[in-house]
Amino acid sequence: MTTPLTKPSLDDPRIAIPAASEWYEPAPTAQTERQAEFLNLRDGEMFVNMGPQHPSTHGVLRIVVKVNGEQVVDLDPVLGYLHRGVEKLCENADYHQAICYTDPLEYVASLFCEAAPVAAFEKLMDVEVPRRAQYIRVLTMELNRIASHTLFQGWMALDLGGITPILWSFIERDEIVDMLAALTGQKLLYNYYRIGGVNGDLNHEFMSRLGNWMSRAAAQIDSNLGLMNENEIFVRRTRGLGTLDAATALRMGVTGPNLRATGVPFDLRRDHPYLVYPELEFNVPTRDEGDSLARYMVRIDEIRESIRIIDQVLHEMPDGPVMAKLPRLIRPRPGRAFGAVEGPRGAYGVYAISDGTDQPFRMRIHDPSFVHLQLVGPLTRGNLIADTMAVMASLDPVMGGVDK
Amino acid sequence: MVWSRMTPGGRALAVLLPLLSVGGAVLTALLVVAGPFIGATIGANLPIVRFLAASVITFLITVPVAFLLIYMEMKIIALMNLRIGPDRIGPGGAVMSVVHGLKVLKKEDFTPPSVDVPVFTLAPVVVYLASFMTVMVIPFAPDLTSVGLEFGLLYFFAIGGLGVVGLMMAGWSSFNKYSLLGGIRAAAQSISYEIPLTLSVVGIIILTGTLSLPKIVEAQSGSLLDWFIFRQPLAAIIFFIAITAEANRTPFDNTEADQEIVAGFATEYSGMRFGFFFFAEYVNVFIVSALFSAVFLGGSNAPISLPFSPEIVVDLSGLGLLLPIAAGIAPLLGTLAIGLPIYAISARIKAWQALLAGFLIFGALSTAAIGFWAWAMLPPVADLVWFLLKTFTLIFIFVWMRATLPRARIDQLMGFAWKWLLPASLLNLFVTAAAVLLTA
Amino acid sequence: MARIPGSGIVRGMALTLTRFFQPKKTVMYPEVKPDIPPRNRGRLELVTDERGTLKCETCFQCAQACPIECIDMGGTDTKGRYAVHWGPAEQYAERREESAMRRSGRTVSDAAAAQESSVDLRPVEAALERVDYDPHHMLQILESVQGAYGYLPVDALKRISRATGAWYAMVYGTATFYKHLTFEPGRNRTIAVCRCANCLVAGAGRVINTLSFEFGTEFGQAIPWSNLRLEALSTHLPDAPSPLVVIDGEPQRELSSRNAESWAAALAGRYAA
Amino acid sequence: MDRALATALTERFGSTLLTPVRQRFDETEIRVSVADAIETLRALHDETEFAFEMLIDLCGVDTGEEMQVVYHLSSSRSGDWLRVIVPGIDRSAPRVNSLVSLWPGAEWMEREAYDMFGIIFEGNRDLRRIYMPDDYASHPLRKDFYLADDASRSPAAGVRNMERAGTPVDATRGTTLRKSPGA
Repeated sequence: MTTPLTKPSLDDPRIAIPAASEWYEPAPTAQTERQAEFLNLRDGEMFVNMGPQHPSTHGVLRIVVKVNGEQVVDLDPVLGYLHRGVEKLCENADYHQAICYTDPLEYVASLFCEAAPVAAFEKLMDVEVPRRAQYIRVLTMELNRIASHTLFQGWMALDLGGITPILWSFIERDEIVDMLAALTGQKLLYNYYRIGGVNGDLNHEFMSRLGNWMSRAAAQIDSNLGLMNENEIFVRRTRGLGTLDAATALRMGVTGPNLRATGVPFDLRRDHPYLVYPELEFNVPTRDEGDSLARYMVRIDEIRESIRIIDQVLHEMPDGPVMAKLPRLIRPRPGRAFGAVEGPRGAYGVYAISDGTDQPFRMRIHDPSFVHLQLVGPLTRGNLIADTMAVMASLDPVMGGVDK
Repeated sequence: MVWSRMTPGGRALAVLLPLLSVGGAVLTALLVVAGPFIGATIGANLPIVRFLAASVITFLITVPVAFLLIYMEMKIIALMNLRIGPDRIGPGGAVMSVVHGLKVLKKEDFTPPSVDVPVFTLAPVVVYLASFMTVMVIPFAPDLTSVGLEFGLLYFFAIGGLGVVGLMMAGWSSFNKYSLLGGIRAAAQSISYEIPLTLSVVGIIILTGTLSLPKIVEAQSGSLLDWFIFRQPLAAIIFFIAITAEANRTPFDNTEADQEIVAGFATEYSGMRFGFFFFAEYVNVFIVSALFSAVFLGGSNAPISLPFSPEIVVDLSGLGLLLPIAAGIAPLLGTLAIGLPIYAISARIKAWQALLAGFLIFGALSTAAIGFWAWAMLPPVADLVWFLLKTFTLIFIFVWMRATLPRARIDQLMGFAWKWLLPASLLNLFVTAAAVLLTA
Repeated sequence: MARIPGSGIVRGMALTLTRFFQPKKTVMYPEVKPDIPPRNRGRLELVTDERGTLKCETCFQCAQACPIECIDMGGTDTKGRYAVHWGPAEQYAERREESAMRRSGRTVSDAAAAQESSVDLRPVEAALERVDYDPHHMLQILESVQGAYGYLPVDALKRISRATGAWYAMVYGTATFYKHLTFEPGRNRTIAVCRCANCLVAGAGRVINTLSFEFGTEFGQAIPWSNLRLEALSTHLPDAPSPLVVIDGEPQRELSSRNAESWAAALAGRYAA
Repeated sequence: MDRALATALTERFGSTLLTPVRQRFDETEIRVSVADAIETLRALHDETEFAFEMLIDLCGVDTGEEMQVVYHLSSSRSGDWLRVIVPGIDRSAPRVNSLVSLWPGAEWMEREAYDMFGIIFEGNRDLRRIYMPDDYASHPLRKDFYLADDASRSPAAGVRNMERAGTPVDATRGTTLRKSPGA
């Protein structure tokens, strides 16, 4: 008797359909001191699972929230639902291929995920990037930063229950994305930067779209912001909520807009300059409050600064090649290099070790969202369930980067 | 045999026509024989018949109203989002919500194994019942209300408050923490906002001396300034905020805040049970808007009296037999009269296109004429139009708010009710009472 | 922040109302197709020149450069022989690990298959022989392998993949899909009933009937909802009582011909709990 | 490249540095032993002449012979990245002191290093797996990781939990879960 492998049917008695009593997951056993503390329920407290399928988690995140009524007593983010083992994959790929594995990490602003490994590999190869390529990188990165921040602004409103800003944000983002698609060919995962330059020079369609957009970008974004920025409900839900002070932020390893919202003017573009940023003129916007509203406002100020940078780059763009002369097969000398760029969420870094072969021996990817997600617990303790979402939205994590 | 050569339509006719004629004859005979008896029965039990008819009509009203509101919400929010919104099914996507309703009907009605089955099953019924029972007292026009209760306002608040019991039942029986939180939020929110809601209309009750909604509408029948929104502006604001919370609309939709507690009390519901919650929500929006327009916006009173007298008396009885002949020929003549010039305008327009356009234009014109005639001849039609106009304006405002505002946090919401709305409504009550005392 | 409370809300409402009347941005998709940028790399195609001949020179550079190995080349040469082949399997096999193997859905690589097996693979060969190395009978193969070892060793899975040519992902997927297949040794337990003449006379048939009714399974098969198997005992154990039931090699002594049904029902109840 | 930083580091930590300070591009690299690691990092953070207040990255490295923990620091005083490498950690039982007392934000990065390499950070209160399931048996980024064997060792909680027969465990303690009518 042979049983051919056919399409499985749920009537097959060998397929386990759990009985109702089996649907409850067993409570996890505490493995650490901290987890034991978390799992210990006091009178009137209960656990609420937010995610992995929950309308407001950015990606596939699960947060186990210990609540007392509506009040959050403690919470424990559970990661790994999106873990792809990118670092391991990169160890098994050659240097060019590694770039397209890091590309989908932070899918909202994926140019930055390319810029960091490319920076590290260029250090390993000791190659000078042509100036035109540097300018193009700055230009595209700032565009991508604006795309990310406008989307953040809509997301933040969506997590607070406003449904309109996200769609307006997507309209703005779409214009930038279409523009970058004309330049790079892709809409989400651009895969545009190469070791030693960029893949293809600026083309006419990109430039005409860019010029078109630049003429009304600032006004349009300002107009969109009018919906939320002064809205009393929005301000009351974000002001004074999730307040982070500068000392704690530094101790927690926070970078990017979240750190600048606490009043620390730390920006890799200033403090660890890369590409042509030292030659450009721009401010590092900061706020002193450190609450959700400050984090929101810092990002909005950054959009304006980015528009300013783009303007300068377009005026100073030199002529020349966009790719350095490099062998087809990248085979750097043994060594170590750390490349970091200032992404829309903070310092995005890659630590690459070469052992002289065509594959990285070890490639460590540091994602700022990963660090910032740690803050959700300390910042929301004692607040309400609704604030968990508001604080998390204001920290702006992207789970693709967190889970790697 | 003739049958084998008949088309399906012909066969249907061949079966139906004899049946219809026989059935019609039997029915006529029955009416002739039993007519007086039926008439006498209806006459003797008029209250019961009236009640049954009113119940059926109010129940039937809620369904198209909910469909219309769902469509309005989809479309208006889409337009404000710079989208087009539903546009595929029906003109402008208008049938979209009906299709949604059908979809919900045929979806699996799943009962999770751990729920409290009787309560779980009953909860959507209670919610829907509470919202459609309140439709009964809404004064659409003078003499056009299902049940003209003397204590209509009180009935409204009492039955309207029943809905929260259903929400609590749903939240509790679902065996889900999100549902529980949603149910408790609903209870807390409804109870808190019931108080300013009720207190804000007490001023009007003092002014009019009645709880009957038709009489409150009647009290505003003078000029525009007699509307209570101008005589009691503070009460109107409080009332508006409170009904927003009562109907669980943005910015007070905490009971089903999907970013926080997934879908609140409705998390575990699917299929038509969820449909009941969904329908009840929109029927609620309609009835609170209707209540606001009845209590504060003068209900069915026209805001302006037309400068000309709309009294048109057309006596058609003099035409005699010509009337039916004219009625039969008029559409044909009208279509031709409008279609021929269109045909003559351009050579590119085909004859059938011109005729179609002529028919449509004639149809629109005659509908407008008949509507105007009805408006002029039948006062309830004009009143109903005014009432619905006000109500739908309010509904538009609700949808507009939903497209604009984020959600208030639950503690801010409760604080707002107890710290601001309640004192304000008490102040309003005090001032009104003092004014009545002093002027009396 | 506005001075008058509520003015921010009013301003927002005004903004949405103006947007209400503005032109819409929706792209009417099926009617209006979005333009694909010329640099788009989304779709692979073989380009032909103006005379209709393929421009591809089969230089394999595309397949070599493709990071996720989605480009594979194969074909026939001018004499109709299968000559051209370029695939990741040969090129990258030596430096790919099992992760890549499972991900890309191929048979086990040479490097992985070359590792010495930790278990005796003869039962696997026997099981494969029975179905003539046909991967369509995967479930049957896996079941008989599990019958032999009591679980599915990884080396056996690799061997099955190598021998049948089935993707490792498919073998692994089949093994994880069915619950009665397990990867851990020692978890499977058997209830073996002796069917010798003595036992049948003493009531083994009733025991079998009761057990297969209670467990809802056929005799000689795994019990769907647990790790138990209902089997026949090959020979009667020496000095054992006569309806003989052996659970995990342990003969059951409480059973007698009188209490056969009740004992079996109680046993089933014990495992169902 | 910040020459002054190299000089200052050599002067301050002369004896504890395992190799001379190395500099390339905008990176300065020092190596300290496991025992000195936390003290060195504390000094780098606290002393005003260094003021390395920001921990940009913490990661583990498996070289095949030994384990390393690598810290990347940033200071407001210097444009250079400071890389502190702690080499020579035993591969069979990797163990270092935790940085959580100094930078609480290192907690998750240490959890990640534990998850991927099995490096135990003493003093981290929450050292458990962060990406892989709790009952996963091995550490994926180690050079001796072999997936197929590993998969057979790990019960893969996420998948199997759905299939495993089990009684409902009372997470809320005190209330009892209702059985469904069918169960």
